[in-house]
Amino acid sequence: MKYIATIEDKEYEIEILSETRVLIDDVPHEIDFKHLRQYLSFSLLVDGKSYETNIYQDNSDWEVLLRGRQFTVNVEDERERRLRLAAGHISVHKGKFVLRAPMPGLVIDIPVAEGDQISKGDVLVILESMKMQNELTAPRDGTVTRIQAKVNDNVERKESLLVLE
Amino acid sequence: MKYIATIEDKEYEIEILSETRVLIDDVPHEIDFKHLRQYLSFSLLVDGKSYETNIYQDNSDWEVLLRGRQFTVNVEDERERRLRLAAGHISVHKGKFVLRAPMPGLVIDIPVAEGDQISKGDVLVILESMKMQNELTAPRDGTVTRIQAKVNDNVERKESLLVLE
Amino acid sequence: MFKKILIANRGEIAVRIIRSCRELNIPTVGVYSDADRHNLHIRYADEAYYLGPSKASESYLRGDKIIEIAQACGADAIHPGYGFLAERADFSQACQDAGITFIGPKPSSIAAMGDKQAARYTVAEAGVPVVPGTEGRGDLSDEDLLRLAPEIGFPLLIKPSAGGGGKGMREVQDIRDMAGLLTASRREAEASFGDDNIYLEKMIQGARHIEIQILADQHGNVIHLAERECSIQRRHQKLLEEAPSPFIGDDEKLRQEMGQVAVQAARAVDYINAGTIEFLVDKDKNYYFLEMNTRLQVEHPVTEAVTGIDIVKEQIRIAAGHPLSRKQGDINLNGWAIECRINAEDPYRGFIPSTGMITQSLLPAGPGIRVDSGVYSGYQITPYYDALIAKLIVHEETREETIARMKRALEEYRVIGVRTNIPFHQALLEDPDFLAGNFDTQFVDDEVPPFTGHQKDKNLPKIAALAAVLAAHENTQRSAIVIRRAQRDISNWKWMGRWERTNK
Amino acid sequence: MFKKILIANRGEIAVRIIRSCRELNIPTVGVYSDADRHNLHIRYADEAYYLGPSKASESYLRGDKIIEIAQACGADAIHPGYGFLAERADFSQACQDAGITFIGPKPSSIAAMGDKQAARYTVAEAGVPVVPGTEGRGDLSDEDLLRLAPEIGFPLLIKPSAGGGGKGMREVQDIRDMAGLLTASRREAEASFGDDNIYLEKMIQGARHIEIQILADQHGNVIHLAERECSIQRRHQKLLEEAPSPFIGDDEKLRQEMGQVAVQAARAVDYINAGTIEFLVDKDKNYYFLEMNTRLQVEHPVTEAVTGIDIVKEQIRIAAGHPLSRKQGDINLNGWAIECRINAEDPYRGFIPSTGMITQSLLPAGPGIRVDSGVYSGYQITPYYDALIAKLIVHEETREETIARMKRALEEYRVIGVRTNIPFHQALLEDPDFLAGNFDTQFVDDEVPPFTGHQKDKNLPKIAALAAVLAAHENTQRSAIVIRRAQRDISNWKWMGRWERTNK
Repeated sequence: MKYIATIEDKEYEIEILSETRVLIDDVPHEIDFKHLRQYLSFSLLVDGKSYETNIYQDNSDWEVLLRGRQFTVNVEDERERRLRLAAGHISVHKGKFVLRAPMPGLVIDIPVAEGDQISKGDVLVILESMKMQNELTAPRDGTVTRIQAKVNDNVERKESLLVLE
Repeated sequence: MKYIATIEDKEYEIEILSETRVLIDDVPHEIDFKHLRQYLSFSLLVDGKSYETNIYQDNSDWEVLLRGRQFTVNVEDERERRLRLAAGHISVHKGKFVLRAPMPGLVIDIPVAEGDQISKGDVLVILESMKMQNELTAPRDGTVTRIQAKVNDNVERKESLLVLE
Repeated sequence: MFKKILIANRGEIAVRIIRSCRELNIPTVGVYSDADRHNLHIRYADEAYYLGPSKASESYLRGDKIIEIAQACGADAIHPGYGFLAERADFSQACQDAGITFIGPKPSSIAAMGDKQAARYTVAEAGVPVVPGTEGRGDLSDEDLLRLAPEIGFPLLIKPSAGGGGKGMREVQDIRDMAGLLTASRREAEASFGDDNIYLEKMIQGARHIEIQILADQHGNVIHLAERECSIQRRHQKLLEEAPSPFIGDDEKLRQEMGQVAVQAARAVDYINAGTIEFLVDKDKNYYFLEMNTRLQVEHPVTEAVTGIDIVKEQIRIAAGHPLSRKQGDINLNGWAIECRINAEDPYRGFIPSTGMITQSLLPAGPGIRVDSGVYSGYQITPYYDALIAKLIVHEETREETIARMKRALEEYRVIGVRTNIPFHQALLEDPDFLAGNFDTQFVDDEVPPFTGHQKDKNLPKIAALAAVLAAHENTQRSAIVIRRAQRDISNWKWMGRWERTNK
Repeated sequence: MFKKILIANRGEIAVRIIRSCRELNIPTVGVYSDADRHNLHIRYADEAYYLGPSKASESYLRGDKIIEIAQACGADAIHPGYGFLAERADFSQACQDAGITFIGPKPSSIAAMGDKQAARYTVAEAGVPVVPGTEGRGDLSDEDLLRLAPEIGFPLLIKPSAGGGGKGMREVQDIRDMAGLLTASRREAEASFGDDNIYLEKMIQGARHIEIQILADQHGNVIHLAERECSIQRRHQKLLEEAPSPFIGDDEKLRQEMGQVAVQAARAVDYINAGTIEFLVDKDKNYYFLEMNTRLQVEHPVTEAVTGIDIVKEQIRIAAGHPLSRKQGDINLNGWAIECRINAEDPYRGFIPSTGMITQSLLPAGPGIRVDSGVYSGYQITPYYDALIAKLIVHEETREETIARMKRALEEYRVIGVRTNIPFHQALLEDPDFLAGNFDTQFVDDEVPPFTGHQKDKNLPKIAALAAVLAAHENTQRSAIVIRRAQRDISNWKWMGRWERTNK
């Protein structure tokens, strides 16, 4: 079975040949993958190198905790990718971006207006939570097409605040 | 609902009046019982006193870990007890006792024979496991009615070794 | 000694205080808000009582209710921890009025140090150097502050009079930005402390934040436990602290001199119990009084590690009237200690707080490691309190060895389900300037590189990708089994059986 | 320094060694048997290779395979830990022959101390006092031993020549029991060490087991790190160790004298690396050489706590040819440390081992606590290896405070799913004779009271009963819901809803 794993912008093509052999970008590796699923604890040996990881699914992505770092990995198999490409979603970075509240909190400020052209890194919303004021910034350039929250709103986690296109 | 809880030979009659009130041997107590079931973590407040426990079911008994000690608690409700008493099982300490291997191991010695009268504390089987020779003793007086293992047997956990009546 | 101590706090610090009480064989009382019923401090306390709704103003800040509970359950002392009521003179006074010992300084000492402006004036009078600012001028209006600012010079800091922990603080680089920053600072000060008074202070460029821990008993003895370096801050929030300070290093003369000045500052307000004098130290080793924290500090464990003194036990003994167990000459520093504050926040996305359930919390262990935490597997992080989920403290002989041990501990530490700032600490501990001891309080804001790519093993993303694929693959196989079970596809069952056997 | 170290061990000690290697920035190689693929030492090592079936004789005792793996992966040093191959002169020799550094003493030193009888003879020649016995007479038959026994006098001990860890040891009170005990001892010795040679030793009544940790480099420097007291043993298995010894206490003269004698014993066999000289000390402070352990000891962490020295790092530095980082005069003892060995065994049922899965393992934390362990939530305890699941080490200033801290730690420690000896340690730490320091090596067998009822809180069984009833009640309600769901019993749903809300 062949899969495509994406971390940020980098893609890895991984083919599972057997329980102990894989190809990563066409390079063969000996592997041994063992887990205590209930405890989210995974041990992976790759050509003798040992990696302890914790893996769990968050929405459609996989969260992989490895040596203190957390990687968000998108995994598709060949068939899924073909279907998605055929449907025209060529890039995950185009199209609508919905800014959702990463935690419950109080909206302190929304320093943008509908129609504003904004750049990656611009502050879109200031949200107070856990005794701190937090700046939610734009993940990419775009236009604010819709603002769904207003100052002084108490918002729930994952509530959509505004839309960027 | 009324329950009878037994720890070793001591019985406690516990009646649940509501989510926050119980009678223990007819004495009323205010309680608050909160848990993270998945993590076997229970917090119990009794008249303001706080107890952290870990509870899990092992066969028909409940194992309760409390301040470093582990209690094995048998719980029956009134109906179960009535049925059991009606069926004539008056005491749990009479009748057949089956000695089972508490862990996998190698039978080193069985210093008793079928028909032997033995006393509480007598060694029935010596089992080697985890680099140690372990003496399995009689939990009460009785007669060895059947021996099911022999010296040099490799036995599994919970395998029955002999019967005491 | 006390019959029973109520801990008027929550989280890691409540747990930490309960631990010392238990070791002193003193029963403890925990109090909890709606959000905290299952928290460790409640499960570890001997008694526990409900305080109120989750918002701090309706629970942990309700001094009246807390005193009521203490009286009802027979607690004869209250430990306030840090934050919440710890630096409220009125609460200390109310305890005294109710016949309950407040484990901390007298109301008058808290008041004298609590108003940051007044404190600067008091210690300056006692001969302690302070950073130039608007001290001794009382509460000023925005107009006054705007007028005085050019006298002090830029850059300068706006600080809440009632402040602490960096909340409400603002840097001003240019007078044109100042009006807006004054408004923002007052708003945050009002929200955090219920007091919108602010003052100005010159900003010392390239300064280090170095503080002295002191202990003072009721018999006139005051000693210091040397310094902690807390220059690693992000927006005035401390992130990593160490003892001793790499800046002071072997300069025993400076260490003792600052210690003596700290003792002097404590004496100026007739201080009793544990306290901390914060200094800014410039590159020429001039030091300036910044403020005094009249309570236990978050970072007290690094001092405990190098001195061998349990500061919380000392606090309790002092409050019970015991004389200090040690004289200044008995204090020796052994080895080096570093504390990393582990916050539930995402360093990859501007450090925004991360809420949700910690599905697994796996602590680092082995030699020289201490974890102070109030969280556990199954803990729900709520938006009501701060983002600190644990303090990781390591101790070894030299700074270099301590850093190596901390790196090992950070790698072992697993907090699953929420994001933490562990990668931030990992990046910091690889930074050449940090390793060389070359940093100031601006270091993190200015210098720390992005967190990606600091790992020596460049293969990590590839391995993460592989791990995710294997987990996903197995999930697919599992689903396939369920579907094909109906179709009695025996061959697939076999494969699955092998997979399960090797992976269970 | 080494390029890569292979750890020829498993469990807590393999993890402990990996931790020090990581802090020294040396890559590690783990090896595993079938039973241990998911163990911590494999997950924490940088590389991991399969060794063989679960039985130690087919995996961790296969020196040949281990050297093969080391050569294949480029490891230039092997750390043997304790047990398994740690005291096998032939393995040390084989490493040397293969050009791999064995992190431990030379083969000749291991051989000289490995035969317990020969060792007694050697050190006695060097002027070190030994317990009277059959030393210097070679391997004797049962007949010879039966004949010599009355000369030594009863009670006496039968000990395996190749022994260690109490395995195969038997006490003889009366010559009539001796023949059977000789057989049993030889059988256990053969099973444990593959060598059924045994010898006799007079039993010192009321003796204490006190041992001296030494460090010796390749440049002729030998120092001692003072003593550990290990008198708390059950059937010659150590259960609790402390440093310093409450028996030696302030007798600095005795401490230094025993230390010097230990250095002398080490020099007698040209010793290099870390080692331990075990002594029996009678009530008049006469001390007798018992044996030398030519390896890292299980209980080394208590010495690390009071000296501040990481013994494993020192071992590695010594093996790499570095001189000792400290002289004898640099060794100072700070505070008090105690280690409790946490075994998977049931103290209420004759200490029989407990196998099965540890469904949750929750570590104690906070100040002064160290846990060395190879287990975790989800760990499966197998019958192949020993019952030690963790070592709990605490450090405080005085013995009394250290005991109080240990009691607190034992209460916090949760191992769910298997039985442990934690209640044994709790009972021991309440025992007045233990608290007073009045005990000898027979103390646990003779004196420790039953474990029930040692708790001050007499209500605990009642609370346990209540907790079980509440858990059972809730289970019943849950089942009832499932049954009644079909019957659409709305009222019950409501009740359940409330229950779930308040309990989730």
